[in-house]
Amino acid sequence: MQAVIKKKAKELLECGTVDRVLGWKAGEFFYDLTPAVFTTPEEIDKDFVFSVFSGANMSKYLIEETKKEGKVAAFIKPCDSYSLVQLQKEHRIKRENCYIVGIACDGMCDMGLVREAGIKGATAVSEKDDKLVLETIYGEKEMPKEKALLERCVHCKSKKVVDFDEMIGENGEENPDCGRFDEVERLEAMTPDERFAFWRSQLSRCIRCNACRNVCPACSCEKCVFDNPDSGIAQKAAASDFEENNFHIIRAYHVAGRCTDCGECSRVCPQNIPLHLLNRKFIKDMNELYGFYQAGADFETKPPIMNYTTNDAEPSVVYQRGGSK
Amino acid sequence: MKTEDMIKEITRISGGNPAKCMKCGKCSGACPAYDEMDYHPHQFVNMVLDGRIEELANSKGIINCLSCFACLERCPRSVEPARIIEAVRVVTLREQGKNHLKPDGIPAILDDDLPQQAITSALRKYAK
Amino acid sequence: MQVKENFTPTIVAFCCNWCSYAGADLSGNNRLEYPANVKIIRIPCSCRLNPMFILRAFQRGADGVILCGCHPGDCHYTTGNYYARRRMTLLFSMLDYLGIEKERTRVEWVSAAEGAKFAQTMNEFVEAVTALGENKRLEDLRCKQ
Amino acid sequence: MKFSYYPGCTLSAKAKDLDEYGRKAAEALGITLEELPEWQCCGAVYPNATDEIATRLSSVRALSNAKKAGMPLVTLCSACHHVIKRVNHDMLNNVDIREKVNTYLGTMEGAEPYEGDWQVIHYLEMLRDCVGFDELKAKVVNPLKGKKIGAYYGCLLLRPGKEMQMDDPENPTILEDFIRAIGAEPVYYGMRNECCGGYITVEDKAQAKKRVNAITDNARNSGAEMLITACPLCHYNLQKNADEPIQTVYFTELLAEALGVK
Amino acid sequence: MQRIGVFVCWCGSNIAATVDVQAVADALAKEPGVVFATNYQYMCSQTGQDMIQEKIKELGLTGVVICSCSPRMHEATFRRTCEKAGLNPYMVEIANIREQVSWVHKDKAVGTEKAIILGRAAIAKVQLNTPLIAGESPVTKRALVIGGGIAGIQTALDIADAGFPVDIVETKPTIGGKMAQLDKTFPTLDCAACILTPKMVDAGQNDNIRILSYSEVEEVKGFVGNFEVKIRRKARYVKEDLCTGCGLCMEKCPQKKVPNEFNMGLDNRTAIYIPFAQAVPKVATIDANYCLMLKNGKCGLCSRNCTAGAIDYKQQDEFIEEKYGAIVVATGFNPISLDKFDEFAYSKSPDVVSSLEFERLMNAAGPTGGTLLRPSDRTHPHTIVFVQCVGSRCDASAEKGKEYCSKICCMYTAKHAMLTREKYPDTEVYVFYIDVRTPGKSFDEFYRRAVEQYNVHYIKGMVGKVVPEGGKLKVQASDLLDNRQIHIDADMVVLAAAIEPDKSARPLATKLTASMDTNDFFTEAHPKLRPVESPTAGVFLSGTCQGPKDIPETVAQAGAAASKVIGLLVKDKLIGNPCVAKPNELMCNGCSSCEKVCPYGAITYEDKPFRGPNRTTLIRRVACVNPAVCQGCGACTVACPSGAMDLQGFSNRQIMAEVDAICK
Repeated sequence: MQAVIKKKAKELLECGTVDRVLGWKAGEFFYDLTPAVFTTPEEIDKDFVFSVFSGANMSKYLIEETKKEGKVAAFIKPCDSYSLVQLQKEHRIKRENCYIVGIACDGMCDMGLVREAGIKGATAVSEKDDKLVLETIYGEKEMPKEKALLERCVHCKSKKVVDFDEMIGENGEENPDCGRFDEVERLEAMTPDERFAFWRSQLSRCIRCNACRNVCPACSCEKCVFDNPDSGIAQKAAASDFEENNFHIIRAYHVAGRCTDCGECSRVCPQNIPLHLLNRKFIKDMNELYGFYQAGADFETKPPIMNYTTNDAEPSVVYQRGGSK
Repeated sequence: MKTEDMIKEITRISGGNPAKCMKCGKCSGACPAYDEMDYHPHQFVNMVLDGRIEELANSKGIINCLSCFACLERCPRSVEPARIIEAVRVVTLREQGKNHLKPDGIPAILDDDLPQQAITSALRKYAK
Repeated sequence: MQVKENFTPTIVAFCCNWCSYAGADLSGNNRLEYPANVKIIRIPCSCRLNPMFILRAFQRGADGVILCGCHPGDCHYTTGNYYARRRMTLLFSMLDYLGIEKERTRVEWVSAAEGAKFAQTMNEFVEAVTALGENKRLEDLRCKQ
Repeated sequence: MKFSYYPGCTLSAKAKDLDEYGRKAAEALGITLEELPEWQCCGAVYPNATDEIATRLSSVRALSNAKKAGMPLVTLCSACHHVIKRVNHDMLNNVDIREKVNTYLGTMEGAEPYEGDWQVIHYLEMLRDCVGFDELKAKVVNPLKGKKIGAYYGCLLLRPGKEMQMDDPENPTILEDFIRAIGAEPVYYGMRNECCGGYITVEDKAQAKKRVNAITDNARNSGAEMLITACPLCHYNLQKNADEPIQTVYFTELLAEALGVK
Repeated sequence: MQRIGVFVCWCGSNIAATVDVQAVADALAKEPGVVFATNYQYMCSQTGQDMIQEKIKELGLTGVVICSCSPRMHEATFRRTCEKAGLNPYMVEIANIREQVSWVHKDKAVGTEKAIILGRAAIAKVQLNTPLIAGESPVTKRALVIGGGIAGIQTALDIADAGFPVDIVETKPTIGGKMAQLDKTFPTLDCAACILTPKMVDAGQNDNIRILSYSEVEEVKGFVGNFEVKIRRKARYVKEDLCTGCGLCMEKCPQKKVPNEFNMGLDNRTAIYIPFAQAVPKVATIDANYCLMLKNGKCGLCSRNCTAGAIDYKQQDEFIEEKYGAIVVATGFNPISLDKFDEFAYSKSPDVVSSLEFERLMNAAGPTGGTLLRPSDRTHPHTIVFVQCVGSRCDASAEKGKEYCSKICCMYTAKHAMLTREKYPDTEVYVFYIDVRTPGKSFDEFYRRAVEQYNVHYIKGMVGKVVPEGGKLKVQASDLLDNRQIHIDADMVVLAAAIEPDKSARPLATKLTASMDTNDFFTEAHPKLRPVESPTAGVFLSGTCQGPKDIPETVAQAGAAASKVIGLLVKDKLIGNPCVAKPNELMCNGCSSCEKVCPYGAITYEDKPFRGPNRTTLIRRVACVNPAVCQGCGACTVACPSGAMDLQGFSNRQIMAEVDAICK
């Protein structure tokens, strides 16, 4: 895969289709891949990496990249493509300034799970059939890829790239039965006390590093509401702990209807807080109350939270719905 | 059964709502069995609302209604008198003790040996 | 959960200017009593209610928050309460999901003619929140145990 | 094209013509009608009362079996179609009935729950929607030229229109289109969708007679030479109870004749 | 920090009896920013107001809090008071300590405590108030009337009489609407044409009125006082300015088999046509669906015979753009389609007609020259059955017909029955009714005359089936008062079909961002107090587009709408409500979330240059709110994820401050 993608990237630069290529390059470690912009075939040869750790959602970077002169190419996985469309819906990405190469994806991996599987000292990764092959300082080690998949890939909602100029590999299908709401349902079935205990234990670990906000394609505001002095909530000087307490609730609310469930927030959280479960709760509620909606699946449909019907459920429906134990 | 309960019962079984009637009489204008019925479709609706179910139960109307659904189809108010007539008929047959089973009672008498035909046929006795 | 003796909850009631605020005025005109711990904030329309206001109220010590607006279909701005209805439904569901007692939040449609309903709603709501006791959860959702 | 087929009791006994010609014609049209194994009587009268469960069971079994076979269910007898179609509608739309029926069938027969999610169509709908009347016309070898035929719909096929969803209950065209397709001339008459009194024919002959006479007079005065129907009850009633009966045949008989397989 | 003055009102004993006003004033005096606090018996009295003004001037107050009755009562009063003293009126906040405190709490200690808290909240809000200045916008002194029926004509005439130019856009080739098709009008029985056509001529000749017939509204932009409307002038293939309306082309046109819509399809017209003799403008129109020349290029007879040289087969649709200060919707009604009511054999027998068709059959200018003849065989009918409420008053779940009463059918049916009996005393007339609804001046008397003087048979009951047989219509119906089913061999059946809003109304409402009810009638700004205004500022309603109406009601509403329009157009500028949404462009993402929830279309987007890093300029899409259109509901402020959109007068910070003050 990496070879094909690199070839395509070089080709696009060489024949002048694009001026820049948005891809991944290795950070401090081989698994620590970060988005990067390449301008020459040489750079691509040298630094461009695509592996099972290329989980980063590229769409958000297109906001800034497409503001610039010239055209940029981006390699977009199925889950990234929903964000790509959603951001176009919100007029954030100039589609004419980018060239989208869709790439088929059968899941990205989590280095934490590799370590949990007992593989230490890894220095490089490759794929063989459905196994991960890791070169380690202790020799070559193998593990089944499915054991190392990111949570969001285990419950992959769609393998379909919804917007692209060309595809590498065969485009896949949506997978409505991916079971991504199972965990939400499990929480809903708990008592309020149990749920409170769960969330308190999770959220109290938050160190407010803003990694979730920085990576989230929906959190791409020019200025975040928490940094907006006129919002009434960004009064750091007043020693308010309002922000501290409610940051994640408000963040989830603000992305409701726009969150494509790409799972980046949980992937990047250094404290491993399952933030996606907040977003999925909103998605699940909206699906159940207002009909199925997938942000970024098309260019037309209004997000349910910006829409209404005259016979919507009353807020009191919350009293009757699940989780009332 | 008290009259009020009777009204509720008829309404429930019919699946219709006699209170929606605007007394236009289109049902009785459409009815092909009008002359044979002593009480006519619009009267069924009105009398059920008034609780005069006893009179209806003893009327020829419940037998002479052809269940052709002309009144149901043409009713502008979705009262659908055919359903109400049928409900009176069903309740009458059940009340008269011609059968001892009610569908709600089925789970109570289920046992392993009872053939399902027995239940089906027993239940069917009151239907027609 | 600790319940203080003679606990009187702090209740914030957001009322839309056109129906519910007038409904509250009417309950005053008719001298219909409701507990004094209900404090009304006037907003132009139920759709002006930002979920952040509710969270803020809770975090600053409110024990219950209620939103009153025009009945669906009667909004002065035609559609405001329809948006408010979806927003509040989703927010309340989320708070419930986080384990916050859902009886602390409520939406009620009160028209300008429903002074009695306003007073009755407030009486019921205060009673329900009093039964729950002090709101602690939203105040300290993130506090280390 | 393959369909599950539900003939019903009357077609196995008193209305063999309706069934036999129906099968022959289907064959000539390249349609396979697979009779449902072990079908039971539909109950003949749709249980209007919403709390009757037992009388809905056999229809549900038929629908459920057709679903298992993976083919839409085709009926031919108007009465059977009326019952099965409406029970299907109940199973889809009435939660109470659906749950009770499924509980019963589940406990007694270990059957899979059925949700009203299978299609049941009348033979005529099969002709119109699956074969197409133009296609049918092309396959006619023996057009019934010059025959002035009145379509008799009766009540069961069309009403209640919201549930039967076959045609406009007050201005149906399906039988007229059929008559045109087999080369004959349809005759409109107003009483074509009025009741023949079939349900009362045993108890009150006089009432049935009155109904039938009104229909046959109107048809004859409007220029019909013969009537066609899909209902064994109407067929019987129109033939036996009219003072001056007008020739009445099953539509399948004319279909078979036109296709040259009679 | 503001300099705030607090004024606590006793309202006589209304407040003072259960609130310790002195204690309230004392407590609030200690709040930050408060430089003065007092109490007085009646703040709204002249003395009270004078005191406030004095203190503003004396202490240089920048904010005022009045603890008194509901702001719904006296907010406007106190704002004016402060404005006169030189303080911006939006620097005033009211703490409602009467309706919300003294009248609902009996315990003085409790009431006093709550009054102090409400006062604190108001002070906290005033701290964050900013002076607001209402925006002004100019008014284009021209009105647009959409629809040229009696409603549109009357509105246009009234506006024109006041000296303002008006355009009437009518989709048909002539104005006149439904009223032009009517024979006589109830309850006076004067001839519709006799009273309508003079008005049509007036409209045609009025210097202030421009009639854009055969035209449609294509696009509406702008807002109250400043609408920009694009109008499509459909190609009529005849030059309007040249055509003299002589009608020679109609004589020569070989295509004579076009169903004549003016006569409800009961007869035919030619492909080039003038709908009726009194049409305004009296100009021919070519029906492109039938014209042989336009269809296959072979004919050209009209062109050859037209001495004025008005025919232009190459004409194309044209667009004109015009600015208007106000728009009046007068799109009118149509009878519903009777497709779903074939138990009356409407589609099977030509002798079963709708009331509007019957109207044409009675009309001297109609297809039968005013002699009542059956459409099937042109014979004189001897028995006529009228059926009322066909498709009106239906239950929604019946899925056919309308839920409302169409209002006019009872009266026009009585008229039809009466006229029939008057002209043809040998004709038996039956009217089947559910209720006879005749509220209106001289209406019930009119109906009674039909019964008593003209012996019309009114039967309480409904027709259930109509069977055509042997040239007759066998009507089966119920007679509820007699408790019998009756059978009538009729020659004609007339169906009083429900009326519904014209189909063009729904898309028009979208273009105007005007709201509609579920029946597609336009909604009024207030059902009782603002019945001729739409909730969308600058859009007014005239006639049946707002609900079923008869002619006098329509004309009355037309006049009312005109007076509202005149009231708007006489102003040189409009002063808006300054409490409107305002985006912070530096924070706006341009994501369109706010636009999606705006009920008024007040939000648009502009690409604006912003200073970027390293002296670059970035173009960003940002939201712009038109303050003249925004009504200040605040829906957008919550939809905005970054908080860039805020509502003046009810800003995020102000409401948060109130929350904090209350929860402290």
